[in-house]
Amino acid sequence: SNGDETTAAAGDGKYTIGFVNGNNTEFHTCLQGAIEKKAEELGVELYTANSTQDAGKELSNIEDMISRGVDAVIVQTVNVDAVEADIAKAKAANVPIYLTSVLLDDMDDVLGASVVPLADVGKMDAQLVEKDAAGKQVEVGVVAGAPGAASDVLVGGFTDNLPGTAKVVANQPGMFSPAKAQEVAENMIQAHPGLDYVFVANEEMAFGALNAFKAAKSSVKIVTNNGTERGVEAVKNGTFLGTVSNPAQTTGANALESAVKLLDKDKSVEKITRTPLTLVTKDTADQAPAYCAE
Amino acid sequence: MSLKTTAPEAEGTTGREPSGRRERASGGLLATVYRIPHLGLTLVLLLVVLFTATQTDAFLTEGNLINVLRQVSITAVIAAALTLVMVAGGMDFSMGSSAYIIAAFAAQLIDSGTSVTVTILASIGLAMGIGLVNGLVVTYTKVAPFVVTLATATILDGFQLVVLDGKTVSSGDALAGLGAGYFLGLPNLTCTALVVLAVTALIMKYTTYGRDLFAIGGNEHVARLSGIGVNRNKLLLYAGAGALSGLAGVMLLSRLVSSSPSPGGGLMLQLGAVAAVVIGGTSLEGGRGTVVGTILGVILLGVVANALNLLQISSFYQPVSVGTVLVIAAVANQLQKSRHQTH
Amino acid sequence: MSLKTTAPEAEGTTGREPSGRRERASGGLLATVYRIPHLGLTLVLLLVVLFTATQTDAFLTEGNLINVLRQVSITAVIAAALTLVMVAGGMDFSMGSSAYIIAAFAAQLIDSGTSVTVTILASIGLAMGIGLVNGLVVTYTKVAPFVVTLATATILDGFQLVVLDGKTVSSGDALAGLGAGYFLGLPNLTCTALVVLAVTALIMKYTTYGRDLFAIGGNEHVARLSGIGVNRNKLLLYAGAGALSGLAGVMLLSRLVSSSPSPGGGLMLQLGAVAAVVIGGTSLEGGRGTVVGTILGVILLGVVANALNLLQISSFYQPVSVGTVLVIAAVANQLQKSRHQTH
Amino acid sequence: MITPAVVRVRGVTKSFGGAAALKDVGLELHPGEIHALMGMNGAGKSTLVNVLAGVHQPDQGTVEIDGHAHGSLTMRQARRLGISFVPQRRELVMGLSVAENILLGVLPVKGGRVSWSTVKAEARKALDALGIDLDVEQSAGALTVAEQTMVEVAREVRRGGRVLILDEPTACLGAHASQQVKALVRRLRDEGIAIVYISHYIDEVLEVADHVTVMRDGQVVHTAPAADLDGPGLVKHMVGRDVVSKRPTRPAPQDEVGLKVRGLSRGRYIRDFGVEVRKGEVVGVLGAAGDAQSYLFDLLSGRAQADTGELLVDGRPVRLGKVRHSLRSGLRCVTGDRRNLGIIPGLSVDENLMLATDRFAGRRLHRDAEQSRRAAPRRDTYGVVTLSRNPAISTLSGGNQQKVLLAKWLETAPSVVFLEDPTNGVDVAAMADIHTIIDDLAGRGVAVLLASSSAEEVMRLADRAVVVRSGRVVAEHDITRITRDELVATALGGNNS
Ligand SMILES: Nc1ncnc2c1ncn2[C@@H]1O[C@H](COP(=O)(O)OP(=O)(O)OP(=O)(O)O)[C@@H](O)[C@H]1O
Ligand SMILES: Nc1ncnc2c1ncn2[C@@H]1O[C@H](COP(=O)(O)OP(=O)(O)OP(=O)(O)O)[C@@H](O)[C@H]1O
Ligand SMILES: [Mg+2]
Ligand SMILES: [Mg+2]
Repeated sequence: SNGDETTAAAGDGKYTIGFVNGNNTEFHTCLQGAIEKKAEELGVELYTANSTQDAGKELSNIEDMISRGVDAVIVQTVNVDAVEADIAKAKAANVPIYLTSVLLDDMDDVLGASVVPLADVGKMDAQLVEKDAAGKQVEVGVVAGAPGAASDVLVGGFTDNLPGTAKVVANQPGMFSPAKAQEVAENMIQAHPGLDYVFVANEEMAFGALNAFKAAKSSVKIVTNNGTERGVEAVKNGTFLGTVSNPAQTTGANALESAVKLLDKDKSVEKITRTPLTLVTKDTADQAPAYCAE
Repeated sequence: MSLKTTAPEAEGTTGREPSGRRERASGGLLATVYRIPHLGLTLVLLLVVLFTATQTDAFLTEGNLINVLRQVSITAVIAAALTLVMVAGGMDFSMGSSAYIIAAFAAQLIDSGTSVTVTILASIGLAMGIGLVNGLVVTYTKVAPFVVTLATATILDGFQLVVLDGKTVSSGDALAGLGAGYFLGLPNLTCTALVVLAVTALIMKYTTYGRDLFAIGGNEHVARLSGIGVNRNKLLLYAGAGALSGLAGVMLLSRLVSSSPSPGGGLMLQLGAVAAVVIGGTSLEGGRGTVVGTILGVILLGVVANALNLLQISSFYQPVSVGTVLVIAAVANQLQKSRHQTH
Repeated sequence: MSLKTTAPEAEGTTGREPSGRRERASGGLLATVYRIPHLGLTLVLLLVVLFTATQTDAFLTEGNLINVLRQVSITAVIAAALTLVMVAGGMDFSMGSSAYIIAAFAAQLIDSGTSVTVTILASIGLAMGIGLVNGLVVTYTKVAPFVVTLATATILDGFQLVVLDGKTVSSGDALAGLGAGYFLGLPNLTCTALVVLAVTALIMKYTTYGRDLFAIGGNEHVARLSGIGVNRNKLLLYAGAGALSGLAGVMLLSRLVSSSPSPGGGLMLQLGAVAAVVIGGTSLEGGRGTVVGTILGVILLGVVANALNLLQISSFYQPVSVGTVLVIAAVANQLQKSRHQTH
Repeated sequence: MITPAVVRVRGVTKSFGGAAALKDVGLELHPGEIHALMGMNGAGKSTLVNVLAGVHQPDQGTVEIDGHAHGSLTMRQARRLGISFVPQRRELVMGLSVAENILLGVLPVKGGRVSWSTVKAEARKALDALGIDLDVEQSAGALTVAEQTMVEVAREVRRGGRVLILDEPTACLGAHASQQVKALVRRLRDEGIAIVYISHYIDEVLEVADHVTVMRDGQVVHTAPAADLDGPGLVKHMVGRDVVSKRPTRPAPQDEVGLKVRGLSRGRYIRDFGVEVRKGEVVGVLGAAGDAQSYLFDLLSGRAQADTGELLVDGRPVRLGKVRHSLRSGLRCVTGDRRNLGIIPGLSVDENLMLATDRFAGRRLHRDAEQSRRAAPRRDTYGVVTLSRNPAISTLSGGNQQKVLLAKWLETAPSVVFLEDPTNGVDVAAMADIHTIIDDLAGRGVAVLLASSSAEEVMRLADRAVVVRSGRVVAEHDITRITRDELVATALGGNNS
C-alpha cells in the first residue's frame, strides 16, 4: 500500500518525508534546521524524530515513520553501519531510505546519500600539519571521537596522510564530549610536554582541548573539523591552526533536495552528494561558508 | 496437634473470626475501586492513549500498535528479569550492557559461520555465565548489587568494543525469523517477550522458588533461618537474569541485524527497564513486585515514546515529556498504594 | 531511599551483630590495623598509584597531580552533596543533569551581558529551586527518590537543549578566574571543592542537622518519633543538594568556558559521583557514610582515569579497567567493613 | 485523685483497610497516675497509644491535651506537647551509637557544634538512672533486644514530658530489669507524670498500676482503680472467662539425651557453655537481661560461627555455623528478636506460618488458597487473630505475630527446640495455651531448651533450670526443689549462688 501512496504522491509533486535525526548535538540541530528549511521551500511535508544515539530507537523511529506512510526517510544514523536493519525494514515496506553523513558498501537499496567525506577531512588536516611543520620532526596527538566507524575513518584519514616527519605519540578518545576531551588533553600534554600538533575530531572537543593547553601554557597547534562560526572565529584569531569546513546546513539542504529529486526520478542529480570541504586557515577564514542556517 | 484446651476461640468469638465479615461490611464502591491493582498506572496509561488518539489518527492503527509492541519487547524481557531480581531485594544494572555484548558476540559467531542454534545457545550460555559472576560477587562479598552490577556494566561495555574490534558486524539474514517474523499476527519478538513475562509471572506466583525470592527480599535473615537456600537462590537468580539478558541480546541483534560499538547503549536500555519496573510498583527495597505492573510500566514508556513521535513533539521537549509522565505515573501508583496500604 | 540491597547493610540494620562487640574486645596489631578507617580503599588507591608511577614518569609530577585534582573537583562537589543525601537515606540522580543545565543557563546569562556575581547567584538560586522541587515530590508523595530524581534528570536534559536552543554558548573570559586561576598553588576549582567537602564533613559530624540526617537515614520512623522535623530536613537537604549542583554547574562552565548540548553528559557525571560515594563506603540504604570515604572514592576514580590515559590503554580496555577497579575497591572496602563493624 | 486529666481521649475510632481496630474509645489520664492498659492480643492497645503519640491519626474522635482537642496529632506535635513513647516494636537507629540514640533529636550544642562529651555524659546519666551498665559508644545495632528496650526506656524517661507511654516494656526483660523499670515508673509517677503502662503480666499490673482499663475488640470494656481489681477478675474482663495455667503432670523425661552442648564459646558472651537436655525434658536458661540468650540463638540456629564447642542433637554431632545443618538435625530455634529474625513483614500471615514447613517438605509449587487451607488449623491452634482474611503479617498485633512465629516453628515436627522468650507479648489466655503446647511437645519426647526472661515461665514449664552469668553456667537447679524467689536470686547473682 505504501508503494501506491508513493506513486500517488509523486503525481501531485507533494511528498511526505521523514527525517530521523541521530542525536541532539549542535551538528544534529543544524542538520535538522537545514532540512526543515528546505522542506518548507520545496513544499514537502516533513516529519521528524530523534534517536538520541540509540540504534534501537532509530529503528523504532523508522518503523513509526513507515506506519505514518511517508514517501522516504532521511536518516542521520547513530552508527555508521547500524542502518542495515533500517534499510531492510524500509525496503520491506517499500519506503526508500536516504542517508546523511555516511555511505554504505552496498548502496543498492538506498535512495541516495548526502555525505561528508570524512577521510578527506582528516587528510586535509594532515596536509595542513605537514605544510605548517615544514619538514621539521614533530610530535602529534589525536583526540578522537567515540569508538566507532565515523571517528575511525576521520582519524584514519588524518594519521594515514601525515608526513614521515610527524610522529603520532598519543591517541585517546574524547567521546565527542568537550569535558572528556579537555580531561584527555590535560593528561596528554602532561605525558607529552613536547607535543606540537593535536588533531581533534570536532570543534566542540577542540575548544575543550584548547582550555587544557591554555592552562598548561602550552603552544600546541590544534587542527580540527566542522567550520562552525566559533571554530572559524578561532582560526581567524589564531587560536586554532585550521579547521575543515563542511557545513551541516549544506549536508542537510542537499539531503532533502536530492531525496526529492531522486523520488522524482530526476536524472540531473547524483545518487551521492558530497558536501564540499573547505580548508579554513587564518588567511582563508573570511571566505569560510556558514555552518548553520539561522 | 489439637490443643483445644480452654481455647480462647470459644469465648473470644466477637473479635476472633468475624474479621471477614467486618471487612466486607465497610468499604463500598470507592474502597473496591481503590483495591483494583495498578489503578493509578492504568489511568495514566489510558489518559496518554486517549489524548494521543484524539490528536492523531496514526496512533490507533494496527500497524502502529504492532510497532509499539515490537519496540518494547526487548525492554520487556529485561524488565521481567529485573522484576525477579528486585523482588529478591537485589539489583542488576548490567543487563542492558550484557544484552549489547551478547548481540556483538552472537553477530561474530554468525559472521564466522556458526549455526543459528549453536549461536543462540552459546550466547545465552555466555550471558548466564556473566550473570553467575555477578551473582557470585553479590552473594559472597556482600557488596551492594547496584555497585557490583554497575561495575559489570562498565566492564561489559568495554568488552563489547573488544568483541567487535570497534567495527560493525552483521548477522545477515540468520536471525530474520526472530527479528522480522510474525506469529498469529504478533511480531515474534513480542511473542518471545510475552512468553518470558508469562513464565516470570508464573514463577513468582506459583512456585516455591518465586516465593523464596519474596522472602529473601522481605527479610533475608528470616529466609535463611527458614531453610531457604539463600545463596543458591541468589546465584540462580543472577544467572537467570543473565540468561534473559542473553536472550534480550539475541533479540536485539535480530532486530538491528548488526551489532556496532554502542558505548552507553546498554546503560540506556537498562535505565528504561529500571524505570518501567519501578513505576510498575516493584519496590527498590525488595519483597514486593508484580509482573503486571512491570508490563504496564513497559507499555507506558513505549506508548509515550511513540506518541511523542507521532505528535511531532520537538526532540528538545521529548525528554521533558518522558520525565514528566514518569513522575506522574510513579506518583499515581504511589498514591493508590498509600491509600490502600496500612504501613 | 533507594537502591536497597539485601546483603551487606542488612547486617547493619538487623539487630545484633555479635562480631561487632567481639572485635572491640580482641586487640593486637592486626585489629588495630583493621580499625584504620577506609583501609581497603586506601590500599587499592595506593596500589594504583604505585603501579602507574612505576610505569610512567609523567604520573607523579606536580603538574599531573594538579590536573587530577582539578579534574575531580566538579565530581567532588556533587559527591559531597550526594553523601549527605544518601546518609539521610535519599538519592539524587539529577545533580549531574542539574549541573549541565545550570552551566547552559549561566552561559546564556553571561552571554546576554549579566554580571558574573548576578549570574552565579541566579544560577545557584535556580538550582536550589530545582532541588526543592525534587525535595517536595520526594517528601510529600513518598515515591522512591531514585525514580523522582531520575525523571528530573531526564526533564533537565531536555531543558538544557531548550536553554541552549541546541547551540553552543560561550562564557568568554567571565569565569576564567574560577576555571583557570590558582590559590596557594591549587586550582581554584579544587579549592572550591575542598571548602565544600570540609563544610559537608563538619555538618555531618558537628551539627544537629547533620546528625538528624543520620537518624532519618537510619530509621525515619524513629526520627519522627524523636521529634525531628523529618520533612523540613529533607526539603532543606534536597534544596541544598540542588544548590551544590548549581555550584558544580558554574564550575563546569568555568572549566569548559562554553556550554554545548550534551545529551547524556549529566547522567555520566552523576554516575561517576554515585560510584565514588558508594565505593567510599556510604550506604545506599542510608544511615552511614563519611566525607573522607567519598574523597577517597572521587580521587580513586580520577587517578584511574588519569592513569589509563597516561598509560595509553586502548579505549576498548578503559571501561574494563575502570569497572574492575570499581569492583575491587568496593570489595576491599566491604571486606574490612564486615571484619570490623563500626558505624 | 481529683487532679484534672492531662489527656482525654474521646470517641476515637480507627480502621485499617475497612476493619475497625478502635471503636469509640474513651480514656482519661491523670498526672501522677499509672494507668495500665490490658486486653488480649489484637484488642487495640497499641493502636490506641499510637493514636496518642501521633503515629496513627484517628478516623473519628479527638485527643484532648490540656483541654485542647486534636483531631489528628503528628508525632512531632505529640512530642512537643510532652508525650513520650516507647513503642512495642524496638525502634532505634541501629547505625548510631547508644549515646546518640538516647539524645536523638535533642543533641546538646555548645558553641554552635554538637558536644560529644556532653552527649556521652548525658547518655551515661540516663542509663545509670535505670541501673544499666552499657558502653554508650557502641553501636545500637550491637545490642540485644532487652538492651535495646532499656535504651529506649532510658531515652524516653530522659526526655521527660508529662505523659510517658510504655507499650509492653517488660515483655522481654528479665526479673532484674523489670524491677528497675517498675521502680522507675513509680518514681516518675510520684513526680507527677501520667504513665500509660501496657503489659500482659497480671501480677505486674496489679503491682504497679493505679488504674486499669481493659480493652476488648477495639472497645473499652472496663475501667477501674487497680485497688478494686484482683487477678481472676481482671482476666475475666479481658478474656471473658477464667484462665488457669498450672504445671501439669508430664511423663518423666526419658533417659536419652536430645540436646547436648559442650564447651560452647563465642567472644565474651558465651564462655564454655554446656548443657544437656533429655528427651521430654524442659530445661530453662535464666540470666540477667542481655546475657547469653540471644547469643545462644545465633549459635544454635547456625547463624553465627562459634569459637569453640560441640553440639549434639539426638546423639549426632551437628556442624556449627551453618543454618542448613542445624535445621537438618531436627533442632528448631525460635528467636526472641521477632522483628529482625522472626517474621517477613511483607508476606502474608499464612505464608509466614508455612514458610519453614513448606521448605522442609521440598515443595516446588505454591498456591495461595491451598496454603491457606493448610495454615488454617495452625491459626486455630495458636489463636491467631486477624482483621482481614490473610493480611501481611506486619499488620498484626505484636502478640499475634508471636503466635505465628511459634506456630511456624513448633509445627515442623522438631526433635529438639530452643525457645527464646516464647510468650513475649502474648496475652494471658494465649500464654496458657502456648504453655500447654510446650508441655505437649515435651510429653511427646521433644527436648526443650527454654531461654526465658521470666522466672514464672521457667517455674511453670521447666524441669530443671541452669543459671548463666557472663556467658558461663554458674548454677543448676531442680525446679521442684527451688522457689521462684530463690531462682530469681541466683539468676541475679544474689547471695544464694
Ligand atoms: N497497620 C495496621 N494495618 C492493619 N491492621 C492493623 C494495623 N495495626 C494494627 N492492626 C490491627 O488492629 C488490631 C489491633 O492491634 P493492636 O496492635 O492495637 O493490638 P494490641 O492490643 O496491641 O495487641 P498485642 O497485645 O498483641 O500487642 C489487630 O487486629 C491488628 O491486626
Ligand atoms: N556519633 C557519636 N556517638 C558517640 N560518640 C561520638 C560520636 N561521634 C564522636 N563521638 C566521640 O566523642 C568524643 C569527642 O568528640 P569531639 O572531640 O568531636 O567532641 P567533644 O570534644 O566531646 O565536644 P566538646 O569538647 O565540645 O564537649 C570522641 O571520642 C568521639 O569518638
Ligand atoms: Mg500491642
Ligand atoms: Mg573536646
